[in-house]
Amino acid sequence: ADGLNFPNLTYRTGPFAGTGTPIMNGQRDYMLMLNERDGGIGGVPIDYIECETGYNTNKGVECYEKTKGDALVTQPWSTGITLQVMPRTNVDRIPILAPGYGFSPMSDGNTFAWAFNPPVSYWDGAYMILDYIAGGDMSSLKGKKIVLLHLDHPFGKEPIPLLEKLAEMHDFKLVPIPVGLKEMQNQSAQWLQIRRERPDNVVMWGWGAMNAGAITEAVKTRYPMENFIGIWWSGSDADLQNVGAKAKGYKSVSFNAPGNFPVLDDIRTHVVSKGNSEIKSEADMDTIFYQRGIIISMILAEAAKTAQDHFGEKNINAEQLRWGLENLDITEARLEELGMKGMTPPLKMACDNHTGHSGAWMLEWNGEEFVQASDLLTPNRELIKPLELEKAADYAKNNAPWPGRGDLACN
Amino acid sequence: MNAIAEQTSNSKAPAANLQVAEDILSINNIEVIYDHVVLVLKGVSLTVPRGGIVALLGANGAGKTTTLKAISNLLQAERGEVTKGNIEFQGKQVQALSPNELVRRGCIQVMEGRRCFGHLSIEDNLMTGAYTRTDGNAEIKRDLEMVYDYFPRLRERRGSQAGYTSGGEQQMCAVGRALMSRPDMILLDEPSMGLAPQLQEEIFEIVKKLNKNEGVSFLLAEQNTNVALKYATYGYIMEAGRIVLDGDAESLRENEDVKEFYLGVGGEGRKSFRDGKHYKRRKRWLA
Amino acid sequence: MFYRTSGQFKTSYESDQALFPIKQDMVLLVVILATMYVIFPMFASEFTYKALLVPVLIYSLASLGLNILTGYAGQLSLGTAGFMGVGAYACYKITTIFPEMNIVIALFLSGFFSAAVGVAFGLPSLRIKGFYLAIATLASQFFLVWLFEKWAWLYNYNASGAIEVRTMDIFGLVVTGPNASPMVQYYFVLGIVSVVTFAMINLTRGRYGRTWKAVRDMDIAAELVGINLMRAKLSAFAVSSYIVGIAGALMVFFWKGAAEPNLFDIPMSFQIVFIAIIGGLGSVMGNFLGAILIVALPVVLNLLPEILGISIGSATMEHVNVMVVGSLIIMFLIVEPHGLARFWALIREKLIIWPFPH
Amino acid sequence: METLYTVLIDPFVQMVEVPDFFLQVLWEGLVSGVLYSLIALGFVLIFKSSRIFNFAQGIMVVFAALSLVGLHSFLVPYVGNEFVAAAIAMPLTLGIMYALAMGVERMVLRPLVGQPDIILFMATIGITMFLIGFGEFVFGGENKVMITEALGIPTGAIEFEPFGGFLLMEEKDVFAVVMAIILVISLLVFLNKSAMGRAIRALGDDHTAALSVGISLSTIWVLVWFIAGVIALATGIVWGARAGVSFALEVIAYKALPVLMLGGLESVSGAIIGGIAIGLLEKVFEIYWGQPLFGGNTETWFAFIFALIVLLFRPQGLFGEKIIERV
Amino acid sequence: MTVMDPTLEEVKRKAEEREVLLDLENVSLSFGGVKAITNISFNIKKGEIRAIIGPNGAGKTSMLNVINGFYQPQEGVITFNGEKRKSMKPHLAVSQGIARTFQNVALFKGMSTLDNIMAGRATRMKQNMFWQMLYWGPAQREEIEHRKKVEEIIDFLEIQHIRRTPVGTLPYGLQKRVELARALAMEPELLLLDEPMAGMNLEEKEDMSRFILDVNDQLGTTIALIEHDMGVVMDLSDRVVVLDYGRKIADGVPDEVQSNQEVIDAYLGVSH
Ligand SMILES: Nc1ncnc2c1ncn2[C@@H]1O[C@H](COP(=O)(O)OP(=O)(O)OP(=O)(O)O)[C@@H](O)[C@H]1O
Ligand SMILES: Nc1ncnc2c1ncn2[C@@H]1O[C@H](COP(=O)(O)OP(=O)(O)OP(=O)(O)O)[C@@H](O)[C@H]1O
Ligand SMILES: [Mg+2]
Ligand SMILES: [Mg+2]
Repeated sequence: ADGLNFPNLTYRTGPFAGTGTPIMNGQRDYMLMLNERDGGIGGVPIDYIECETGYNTNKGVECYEKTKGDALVTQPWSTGITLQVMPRTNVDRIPILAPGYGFSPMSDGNTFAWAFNPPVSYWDGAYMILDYIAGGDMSSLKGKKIVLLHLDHPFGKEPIPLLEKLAEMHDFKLVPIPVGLKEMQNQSAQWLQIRRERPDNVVMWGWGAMNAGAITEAVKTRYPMENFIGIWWSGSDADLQNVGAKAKGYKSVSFNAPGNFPVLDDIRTHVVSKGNSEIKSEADMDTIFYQRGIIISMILAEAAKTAQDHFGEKNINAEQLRWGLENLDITEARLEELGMKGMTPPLKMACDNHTGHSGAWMLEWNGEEFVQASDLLTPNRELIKPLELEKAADYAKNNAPWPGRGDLACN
Repeated sequence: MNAIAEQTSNSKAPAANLQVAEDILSINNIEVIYDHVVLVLKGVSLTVPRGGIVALLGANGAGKTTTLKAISNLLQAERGEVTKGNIEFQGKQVQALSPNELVRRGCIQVMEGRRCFGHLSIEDNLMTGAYTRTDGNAEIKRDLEMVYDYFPRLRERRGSQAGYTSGGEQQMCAVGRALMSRPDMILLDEPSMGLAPQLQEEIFEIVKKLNKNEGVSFLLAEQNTNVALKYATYGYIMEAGRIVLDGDAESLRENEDVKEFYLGVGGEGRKSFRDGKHYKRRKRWLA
Repeated sequence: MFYRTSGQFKTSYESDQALFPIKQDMVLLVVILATMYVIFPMFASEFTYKALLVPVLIYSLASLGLNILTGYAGQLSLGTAGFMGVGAYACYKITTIFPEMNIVIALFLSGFFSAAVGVAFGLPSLRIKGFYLAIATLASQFFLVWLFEKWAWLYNYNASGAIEVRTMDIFGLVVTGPNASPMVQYYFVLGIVSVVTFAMINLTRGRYGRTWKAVRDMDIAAELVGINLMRAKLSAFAVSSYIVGIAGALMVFFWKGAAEPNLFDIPMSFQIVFIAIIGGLGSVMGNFLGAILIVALPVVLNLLPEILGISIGSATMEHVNVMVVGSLIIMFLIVEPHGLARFWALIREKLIIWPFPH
Repeated sequence: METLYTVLIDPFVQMVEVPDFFLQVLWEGLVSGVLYSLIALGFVLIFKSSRIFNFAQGIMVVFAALSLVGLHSFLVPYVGNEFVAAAIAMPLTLGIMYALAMGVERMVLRPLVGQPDIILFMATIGITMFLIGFGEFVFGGENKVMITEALGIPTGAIEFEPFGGFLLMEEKDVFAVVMAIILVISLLVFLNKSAMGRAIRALGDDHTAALSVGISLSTIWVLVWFIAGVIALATGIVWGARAGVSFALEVIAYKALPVLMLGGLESVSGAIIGGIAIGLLEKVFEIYWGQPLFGGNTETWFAFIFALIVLLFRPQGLFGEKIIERV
Repeated sequence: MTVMDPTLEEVKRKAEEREVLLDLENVSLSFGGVKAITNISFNIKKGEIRAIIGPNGAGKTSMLNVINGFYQPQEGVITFNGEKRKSMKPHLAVSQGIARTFQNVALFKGMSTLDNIMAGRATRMKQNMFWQMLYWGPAQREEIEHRKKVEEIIDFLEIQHIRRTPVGTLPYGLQKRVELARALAMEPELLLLDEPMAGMNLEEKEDMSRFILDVNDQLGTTIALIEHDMGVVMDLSDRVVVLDYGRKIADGVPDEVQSNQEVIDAYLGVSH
């Protein structure tokens, strides 16, 4: 193709469609807006291609194979698909962009040269949530009991290593409670256990229908909502609609803050009002997940721009985009230019930092919508990084011979 | 016996006597194919006069069951279909009807091999026969009693699950079930199979009684030629999917071949089964 | 005319029992094998290998395994994917514990593990029948997936909770891992599938096949003609799970390269049941036809709008796709409930009598 | 030693020491069980009448609930009143379920009369796929909120304070339990006391023989699938009220399977008793044994394994029809 | 016990001439409330054709089921070939030399005639799975050796033309014949036939009678036969036992049984 080929492995169908659709809409609309408003990136139009996976790993791999032809990037949108395509991207030389998901050690760019998960990883998220609970002083967690209510799935188990380490360091009790994929709708056993354990806080690593189920049960069990905090995927407006006002006080950590940003107006004029968006009504633009989709597309577009500027070439290739991602630097000023000031924190990546770890805010459900409830939280990198390096090394060992950075120069 | 004989002599061979209204059932030249490839019936025609008992005789695999199923429209479930010819019941074409509609119109089949509802009790089995009836519970109860009178053994076992009853009991149940629908015409497929000798006769006595008292017509496929021809008014003999011989019961009984091959009475009377020989006999008709 | 069988007389039981007593069938087989071994590799692209050829072969193999159990021995199983998982995890553990072991040996060894698990879960079949058994096999399905999830030793305590295939080679030729060439993997899979298929054709037409079919058609009668039901059923479970296990290992090692426990969940079991049934229960060839249909159809349907130059939203496309596949399945069942294999047999019969019907 | 204690003694100590909690566990188990039973009921009805193992029951639940919610939200702007809209949407949804029953009978069942069980089973999976695609196409994949209030279902909670603790019962759960009991009783009466009921049971034994005595397959199948549709709607409402309406609900169909195994595939009373038994046991096991011993989430398999063990002793489930073995 | 005719002496004398193959002593069997067999004793001698007759539901089929171990009688002793039998799995009866056919044809419907008969030899085939997979060497030799035996039976029963037909689509009469073939393939010492001629016309019954007699004569197989056609029973059998309501009401040579008043009342009806 003649444009910048950005395929996206979407899931607008299947049991997780509720979570996927608004994000995909945001991603798509931003890309379309760039095409309409600026004629693409640096004058080169964007070929934004969706391939539907239904969150099914098989279909995902098929989509990867199908779209990888002249793709500059692959966005697998599921931990399962990410895992499967990761080794191949080394061979196919296509960067993976897995914003806010994938696995935390991906941050180590020297091992995972082709994988990126900006702007924060799950371990960052776990740290920030605890940090928030502790009010900035981790030692105050001593003696507390914290439940991790998580999907019984690699995604849900992702924060456990870090949380265990923190529990040991700060002497609080961690109780992981798994929720099976088939139990998402009926979590009474889990919440009975929570009632029995009487934890000080519940941290949720939920996905799709699990979130709504958990929040409903929490309301029913009369668990104090203000002590209930979810990861960013557990903070979709749609999940809370079911209980509405009763969930007031529920929190979710998020790398995008809600609001009415100038970029939204551009999208409204260039895409939505022309009837090119797939959203049902304009109100959908006010949701956290839609806006998160915009952020994600923005990161990709900025990386492409970085590469174009650096290589002085408009029609970049996948390898150049990889460079762009690795050297991405979205400053406060740049955000302002983009009309996204305050929508997401500034982000800077590096060779040994494929995540950026830019931090996040705590959002709170006020009964009708999410509002920002904290200043920017940031993860403690000194603590997390060694763990990342350790697990990255494990991965490389298990998948020997793992190419690592190989012939790719840093910078 | 005499009454039937008289009736027979009055109505001549149906082929000669083309009064359609007289025939409750007439089949014209039907062809049946199973599985899109197996041609089983190769042009079969027969008629059953109103109030008649017609026997359909023939060796195993001749196509008797297939003929009956073609009439009652039960072929579809076995991937068979009528590809040629037509079937008229009460003067109306019925190929397109669903089996239950046919029952409603008064034609019911007793299938070969018993086919009772194994998990239902004997009584419930009988009651399913009355499914299409609309003439009230009292009537149905009365008929139930009638069936029990015909088959006292069934009364004894009325509460047992049919699946656990003996072969003969199931056979009685299947016949009784058909009677419960108060039909105008019954297609009986090997009703006497597996019944004790005295019951075999009894079944035919019941047929005769129903025929006489209620005017029910019968088409029966039967192996027990002796008995069948004793009670039937008219008979057809089938071989390999064709009708090879027909005539009224009397004349069939006198036919040399029928005598030899179906009745077992050669020139010198009944011969012992011990004397059967190993040679392929040739029939005098062409199949 | 050209498919005439008359004139091909058999003078000995040996020739009557030969694999392909009819000459035309033999020719057909040669054509198929030539296509698979020579023609496809000449034209296939990487996408064709990865999305069509290799998956079709692997699914065929899994379906063949299921067919032994369901089509031949009459025991409906909805837990195939779980047993594939056992095979895959076993192979993973074997290759990590004995890194030097040849992958072929590891593959065939891992089959024994799934066979053992299969037999264990097959034990209830001695008492439980029909749909009860089918649901009971789901128990194995749920339990196994739960186990893959919980038992960290199985996936070497990987942070990702998934098993990942490292690069392995046979005599210097890289066969697994991201660097393996799809064509090499294709040949490898094709080789194994051919061998197993050959063995199964023989097994199913001999004593074991007859015993299984007898149990399927009427187990009481089978018992009364002297067949030991326990041995018949358990041997079917063992052979079936063995093949299914190999298919699972092949799937992970030669196709996907990594697997999380969920891969082996119910949807895949159902997909394999579909293949077996659409292909034809009680037939070996049917599995391949079924796999071609069930695996390739959605892929092709997905490509269709692109080829036709229509632009539909990916989600709408997927909805339509699912609807079409669902309807096609029903349609196939209606047109030929005995599956594509039977369909082929009918065509053959028509060809034999062609051009003079009846 | 310590394990032995956790297995054999500790659970019971806990049950006695915290009785209010134990009661809550039992209540939650009962409610889950009833919810499972509702899905199982749909299965049973169809199986009884046709030996079809209707895998589509799960998606029918989703489809019914989506239709109701979808129609409702479509109607609200026109009639302007939540309650009136619900009152119109309800019969319309029933109409849709009837149309679905007709469609299934016409397009799927009728052409497949007399085919082996497994073929029909597969066909229902085909139906499932079709309905998933169709449902998402029409209603979209997003989560929706069940119109609990507009339907007049109570949403409050009843609180007790037994043994100085507290026991909480949601009114909508109580509603679900009562509704399930009413459904089961009416079904039992219908099946055992009416000629239609007898015909339904006959059909299950032998399609062809049933045809031969004049039972109309089409009529009965449409009726049965319609009733199953009604049950699906009822199920969809109560499940939807708990967890919202989305396609993820479809997986709850799996939870009905062990109930069927335990209760017996053809038994209406088995469905309800089996459901409650499984609901209770599974919950108690998970809370008192599963979580301390296996790290939880045993509910995914406990019911299956339990039912499997029962089947070893009674191969047709507790109340199922005995498999007739005679030669 | 009930029959105290003078002919009993004669029967006993005849009985002594032949060895007893199967002996039942005071066997009783009931299902819940239904008493299918009540306290029955009789025996079958080597080489004879023994008929079992009686009205429907008398317990004839149940009797065969007891003999080949499908039902376990609650009471009574069964001795086969001089060995007392305790509880037994049905498939073992075959290896002891008892084969049977069924009242409701119990063939393997999806299999061809040839395969059905070959299945009857399943217990005699020994080659392991490995050779079977190769279908070569010992496995092939074994297969062919058994095929020869089976072909003999096929020739014997004149069913060559349906060798490859799936039995499910065969007409009833042929199915019965295939069933007999399958039973013969087991090379039994005692062959139990449950209404082998039901649903056959005269010609076919004659053929079938011939086959039964030939099996009896040529192979020396002992036969127990249930049949409702009195002609067949009287002509073929050496001795007849009559059951009614699970009890034995007569036992003796055909002529003797035929004229027994109790038998006439319970079973034959007046017309015979
Ligand atoms: N479902 C079927 N598929 C293919 N062929 C069939 C099928 N049913 C019957 N046939 C064939 O049709 C022919 C006629 O069978 P049919 O059952 O009508 O015979 P019949 O005269 O009733 O024999 P019988 O006296 O044994 O009952 C037989 O050759 C049989 O093999
Ligand atoms: N498994 C069983 N469970 C319950 N009752 C049974 C069972 N088997 C047989 N019976 C009953 O025992 C009695 C004898 O049955 P059996 O089949 O032996 O009769 P039969 O003499 O063979 O009759 P027929 O000549 O009609 O075949 C019957 O009343 C039958 O209902
Ligand atoms: Mg017939
Ligand atoms: Mg009997």
